[in-house]
Amino acid sequence: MAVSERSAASGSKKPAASASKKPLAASSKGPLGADLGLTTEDLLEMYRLVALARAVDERMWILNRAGRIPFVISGQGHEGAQVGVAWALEKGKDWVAPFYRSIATCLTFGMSPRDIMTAQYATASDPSSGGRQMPGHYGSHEHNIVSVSSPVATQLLHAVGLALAAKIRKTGQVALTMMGEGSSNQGDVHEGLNFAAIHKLPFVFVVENNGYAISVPLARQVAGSSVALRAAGYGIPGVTVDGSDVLACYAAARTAIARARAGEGPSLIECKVTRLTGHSSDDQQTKYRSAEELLADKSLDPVPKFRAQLVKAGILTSEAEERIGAAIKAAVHDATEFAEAQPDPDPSTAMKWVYAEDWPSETPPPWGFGDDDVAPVADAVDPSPADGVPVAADGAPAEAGH
Amino acid sequence: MAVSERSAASGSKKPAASASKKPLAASSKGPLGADLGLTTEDLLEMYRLVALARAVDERMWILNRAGRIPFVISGQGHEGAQVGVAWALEKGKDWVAPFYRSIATCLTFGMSPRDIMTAQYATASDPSSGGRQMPGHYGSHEHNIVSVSSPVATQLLHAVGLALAAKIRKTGQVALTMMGEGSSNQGDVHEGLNFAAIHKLPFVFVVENNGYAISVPLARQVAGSSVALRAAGYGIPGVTVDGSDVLACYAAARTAIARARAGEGPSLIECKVTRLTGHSSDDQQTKYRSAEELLADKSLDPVPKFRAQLVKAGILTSEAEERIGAAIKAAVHDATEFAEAQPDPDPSTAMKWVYAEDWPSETPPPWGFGDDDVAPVADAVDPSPADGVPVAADGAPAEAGH
Amino acid sequence: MAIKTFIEAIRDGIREEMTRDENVILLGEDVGKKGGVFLATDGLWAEFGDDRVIDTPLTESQIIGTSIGAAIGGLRPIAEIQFADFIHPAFNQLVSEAARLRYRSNNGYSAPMVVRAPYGGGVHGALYHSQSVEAFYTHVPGLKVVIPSTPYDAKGLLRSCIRDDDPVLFFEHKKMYRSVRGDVPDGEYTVPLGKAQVTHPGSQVTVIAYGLMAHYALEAADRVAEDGISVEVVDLRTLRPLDKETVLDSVRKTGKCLVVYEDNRFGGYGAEVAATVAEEAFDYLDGPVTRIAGPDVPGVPYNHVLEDWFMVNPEKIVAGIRKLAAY
Amino acid sequence: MAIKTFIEAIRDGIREEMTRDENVILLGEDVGKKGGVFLATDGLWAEFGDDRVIDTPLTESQIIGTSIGAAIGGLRPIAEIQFADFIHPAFNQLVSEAARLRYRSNNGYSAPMVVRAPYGGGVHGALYHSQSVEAFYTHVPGLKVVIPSTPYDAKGLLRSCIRDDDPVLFFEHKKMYRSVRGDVPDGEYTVPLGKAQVTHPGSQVTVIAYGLMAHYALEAADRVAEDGISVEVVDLRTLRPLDKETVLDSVRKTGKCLVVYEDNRFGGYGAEVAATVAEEAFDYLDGPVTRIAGPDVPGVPYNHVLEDWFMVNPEKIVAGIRKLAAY
Ligand SMILES: Cc1ncc(C[n+]2csc(CCOP(=O)(O)OP(=O)(O)O)c2C)c(N)n1
Ligand SMILES: Cc1ncc(C[n+]2csc(CCOP(=O)(O)OP(=O)(O)O)c2C)c(N)n1
Ligand SMILES: [Mg+2]
Ligand SMILES: [Mg+2]
Repeated sequence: MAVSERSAASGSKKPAASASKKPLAASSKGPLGADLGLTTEDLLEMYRLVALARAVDERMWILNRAGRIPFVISGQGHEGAQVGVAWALEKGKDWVAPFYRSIATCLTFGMSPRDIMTAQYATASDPSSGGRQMPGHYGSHEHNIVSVSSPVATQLLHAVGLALAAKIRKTGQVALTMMGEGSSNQGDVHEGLNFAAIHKLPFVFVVENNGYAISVPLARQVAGSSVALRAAGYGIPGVTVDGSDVLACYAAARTAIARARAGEGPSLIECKVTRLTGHSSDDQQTKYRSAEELLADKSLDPVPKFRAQLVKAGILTSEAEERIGAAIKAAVHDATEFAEAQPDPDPSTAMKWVYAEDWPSETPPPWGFGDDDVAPVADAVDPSPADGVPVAADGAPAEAGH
Repeated sequence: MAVSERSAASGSKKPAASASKKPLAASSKGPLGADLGLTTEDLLEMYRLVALARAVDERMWILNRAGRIPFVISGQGHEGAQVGVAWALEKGKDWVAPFYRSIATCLTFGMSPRDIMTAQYATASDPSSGGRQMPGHYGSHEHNIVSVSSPVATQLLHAVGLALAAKIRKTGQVALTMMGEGSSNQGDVHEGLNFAAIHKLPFVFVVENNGYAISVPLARQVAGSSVALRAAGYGIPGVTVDGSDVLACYAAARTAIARARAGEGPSLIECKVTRLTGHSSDDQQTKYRSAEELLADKSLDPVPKFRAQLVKAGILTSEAEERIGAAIKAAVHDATEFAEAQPDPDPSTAMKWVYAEDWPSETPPPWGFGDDDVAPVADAVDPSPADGVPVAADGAPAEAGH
Repeated sequence: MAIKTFIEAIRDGIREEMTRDENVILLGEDVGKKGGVFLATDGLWAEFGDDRVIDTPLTESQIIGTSIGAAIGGLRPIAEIQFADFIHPAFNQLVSEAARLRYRSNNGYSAPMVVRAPYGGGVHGALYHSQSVEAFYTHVPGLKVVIPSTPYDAKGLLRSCIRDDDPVLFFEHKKMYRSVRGDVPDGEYTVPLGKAQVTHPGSQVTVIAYGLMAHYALEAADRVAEDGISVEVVDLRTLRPLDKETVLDSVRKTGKCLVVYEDNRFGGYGAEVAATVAEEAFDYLDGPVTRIAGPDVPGVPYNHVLEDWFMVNPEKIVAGIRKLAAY
Repeated sequence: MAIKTFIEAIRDGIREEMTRDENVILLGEDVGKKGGVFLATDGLWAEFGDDRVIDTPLTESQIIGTSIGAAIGGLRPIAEIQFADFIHPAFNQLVSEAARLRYRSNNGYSAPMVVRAPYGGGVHGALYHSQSVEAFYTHVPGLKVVIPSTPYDAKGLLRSCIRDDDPVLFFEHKKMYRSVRGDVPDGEYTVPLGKAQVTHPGSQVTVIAYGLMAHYALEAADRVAEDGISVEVVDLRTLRPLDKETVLDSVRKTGKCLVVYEDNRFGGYGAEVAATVAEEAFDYLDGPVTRIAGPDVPGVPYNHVLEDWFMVNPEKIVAGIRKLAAY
């Protein structure tokens, strides 16, 4: 297990009482995962989620290149950490505040491939935002997945607030959030960790450290180069885990979640992952990452690694692999077909849900909603050259980051 | 020397090269301060500054009670740390970005008692702000003391920026900032320490930890209860010092400044001090601090402690004490008389220095500056009861904090 | 019915709502043992305990961000920002997060919470303890902004805010805390959001104001009444959503409109009110929609000479009314 | 003289100023090796090196706060905020610190610095990559705000901003980066701050706009010219200090004024322009000062159907002009 403990709080190393229904292992011998209380079914389902997330993600890129969806932000390379961590939560009870790479997290926590895919297409039925947000901004009230926004790191405080509510209302819930290592430098992270630690809130902070914040490498992002080390400054445990090791991530999360649920306070888990794609479909990473580095990073891909581990342990039989593969293929196909066929949002809904109620003085613009004759809504606003200063229809920047 | 090193960066313990002209001691034997390169004259001057800051401060409270100045925010209890730290800087060369308790810092770094006192009276001649800011918001371009504002912790980033400029422009300057322990929880502190550490900037962060942020005690402010411990998370040295031990504070600052000047990067110094007064003249600290605690804290008063230390070492002779005491008394008297006699700002200057130039479209209000007939400026705006809803002249809140 | 100060009405409102609904919690700097630097929450920590009255660290973004999360988790947080001037570090959490959560999630999530903050000048608070910050937030769809001017309204509106399903900013003029008194009934009344009030009927000039300026406007109306100028004062109470109907009805009747606000004039909240009136009541106007507002300097200066120069007061409003009436 | 895109003109302006003055530095997220996510600073890191082109961590408050300190220390920082939407975490540093430093120190200190940020919608950027944020800063005395609309102005104004002794926010409409081209002379020309420009003379309706809307206004003016409506377009270029003279001169001539902005209507920058015109040109007005602006929802929605609904475009401006002209 590639967990290197850098615990600062003494309480963090004693075996934590588990509130989950999964059995705790008595020893570290026995079949794979048994020491962690994971059954063969658990492992196969975890594998399915890792592979499903990858398959959905790869399909997104294909659809992007085919011109079906204009933007992709990817979780490739992060799936192992995401499934490992999310598996340790209680689905339907605990809270997760994810970020834009959290496809595998969301799938593990209850969202479906259709949910993910309708977000890419921004359909009216997209459960994350009804087509209002860019792809990657997932969320589901049904599944206790907090709505993602774009400004990084803000969600940490929301998760801390959820943990505060859980503590005050005695619900037994844990709130977990994740973000990149670059994002962890935002002031909100400092303020949130401090508050959560003071009040021993049931909160877990997961950093998915892929070594880059868009183009800026770890050494220029994180002084000291370890986010986990910062935990000690708040008197809470901080550990670094190999993020391509699904079970190591699960183990670290399980410990942190048990600690949180037991009222012992928050923990920080830094999962070292790799970003197998550009930052987003707008990014050319070869400009700042060498070919050798990109090649070397492929060895950190969690999908083949987890597969090999399960095959070696005799858990992922070729029969099982075939079955799972076929199911994933069908699910991705179904999700794509479904999303393709879903209608766009109706512009007449555009002013809904600014507030809980409609306010008479919050009036629509003079052009209404395109359904009256106040002014026509242009179908496609492609202004032709004006005064020798052309504004092209393809004004969208080639390099618009996320 | 009560310096407990909690260094995380390996470079921090080697004897740092000093760029200052003060001699480095060869050994720790010999007369008091000799191991730190401090002469008898140095020590007497440091004592004068500590005692002067206290005397000015005490006068402020007297003036407040006498109704001469409406508001006091005090540095009592912090003076030892402030003089010890500031003494290690190169006056007239280095930068300091102080906070509202920094009277002793400002005096050490070149401001005069008149400068401090005109700020209390908000006279036109007040060098800090020309009477525009509340007392406590010191600043002097002449002395490289950055203008204090009210939102806490913002100045840390300014000091980091000054350190960046010093590095890029190769000026050899060091930038030092200080604030309370409560303030150190602001997001800006995290962002600034991270940036300064990444770029190994010549920057020193001093926390004057007095155990309270207004009424909120350390345990509810700082998770882990040590600000110094947080330094390790950025890979920089963090030390805790007895803030009532002037020479310990000097030693810690000297080490940090030498390190900074040598290009080895920032350091954090946490000085444990005590707040001998209420948070400000608007605060009733007996509401949240017990009588015993307040009594016990008197033993941490740096002024008698430093005095006793110097007397015992034979440095502060009764002759010297008398001489210094008389000079301080005269200086405080002079500053008070001076400030009392200084005129208020002229309202016709009120729109000056919004920008470097006056802009024609940035127009004065219809009432001009009180010198024309557009509309009379009320001398004292004490509206009488309107519609049964009196707005009293003494509407100023009794408990307005700072 | 009892006479209460402005701050007592606010304190009572908080206490009664906390008693009514155990999900209402209070958090902020020094709100606990100390009861807040203005004592707005005095006694509540003793009454409701550590869990429901939380002394936070000195971190405003955390106060707001945590409140958003707590609201998602089923609580009804009342966050106190010690001075409105110190709400700025929380700007991102308020504008990017609290305001947009419902819209961006297509009604999947919302953040019902109240942010209370003392604002305003005239108390020797200088640049950083005197600010009016409403213009930054009234511009943001998804936020509601309330500024009461009487103890009655303060309590009734605060109740409505706490029960509201969206984030509301509730700004309290600190100069009014102890100087303004008024009748407050005993029962569990509320004052609805989004409704302005005509506090002084008149026929020749409409003066639109809120907060402390609503008092000064009344006083100015009384003074010019002696000269035979009949002023109608509209106290907005809720700044967003703006009660356009009451405002426009009044201006259409009087034909003249003076907008008064304490904040810096350029781009202040009153600019929106003036622009709306100028556009939607154009045919009724017998004079320019005029603004009396704070001068365009970066904050109220400290020295009393400069502060007096800065502050809008009844005399300055009187001058504005006279000029407009004579138009 | 050469034809340049909007973004090329900006890049050239930065490069030439960095060459002229070694105190000019550049800092922001991904501005180095990558050259910025829009490539506005492409090549500059290679040219000026690590010390003068700094890839900062992902921390906007630090970017601004450090720039303030660096400016005090004698540098002239150009800070890039990757998207205007992400300037919010730096709100406190901008409003409390950069804007007030000179005033609060009675001219002891100042913070000469330029904050560049791409703003605006119509590029499928959704709520958080489309915002117009100018209203938050034009309200703040001590800050200057510039929004150019042509490559010529962009370069000339950027030069003036870098040489200016006060903090300036310089917002660049991201949809214009590659789609707008224009003549840019070779020499070291500047365009002065605080001066609007009449970009299309006319006699019947004044349209006031800036940024992308300045282009759309021109296009709308051309279209209604076919119907015989003569429109004068004023491109503000500097939003603060506002060039009231040029604006009022035009409106006093045409008697009608349409203010166009892309941001949410309520409390947007155009409210100030409209209120100023309505007050100061009242006697000349033959119709209400009218605003065409973004709808009041919390950000531009992503789906193209919703985004098209949100965005002000030439047709919507045309409708506004026609209505006003017929008044
Ligand atoms: C406050 C804020 N600033 C800038 C951005 C633009 N941005 C989006 S993702 C990103 C890099 C994030 O890096 P990291 O946190 O390491 O996560 P990763 O993308 O590597 O998973 C940046 C700069 C943003 N979304 N929010
Ligand atoms: C951003 C901000 N929030 C709140 C305040 C109000 N305030 C002023 S000082 C203070 C407490 C500061 O405590 P600490 O940092 O420990 O310094 P101390 O006063 O104890 O020296 C508070 C809450 C402020 N000035 N700025
Ligand atoms: Mg990363
Ligand atoms: Mg303190």
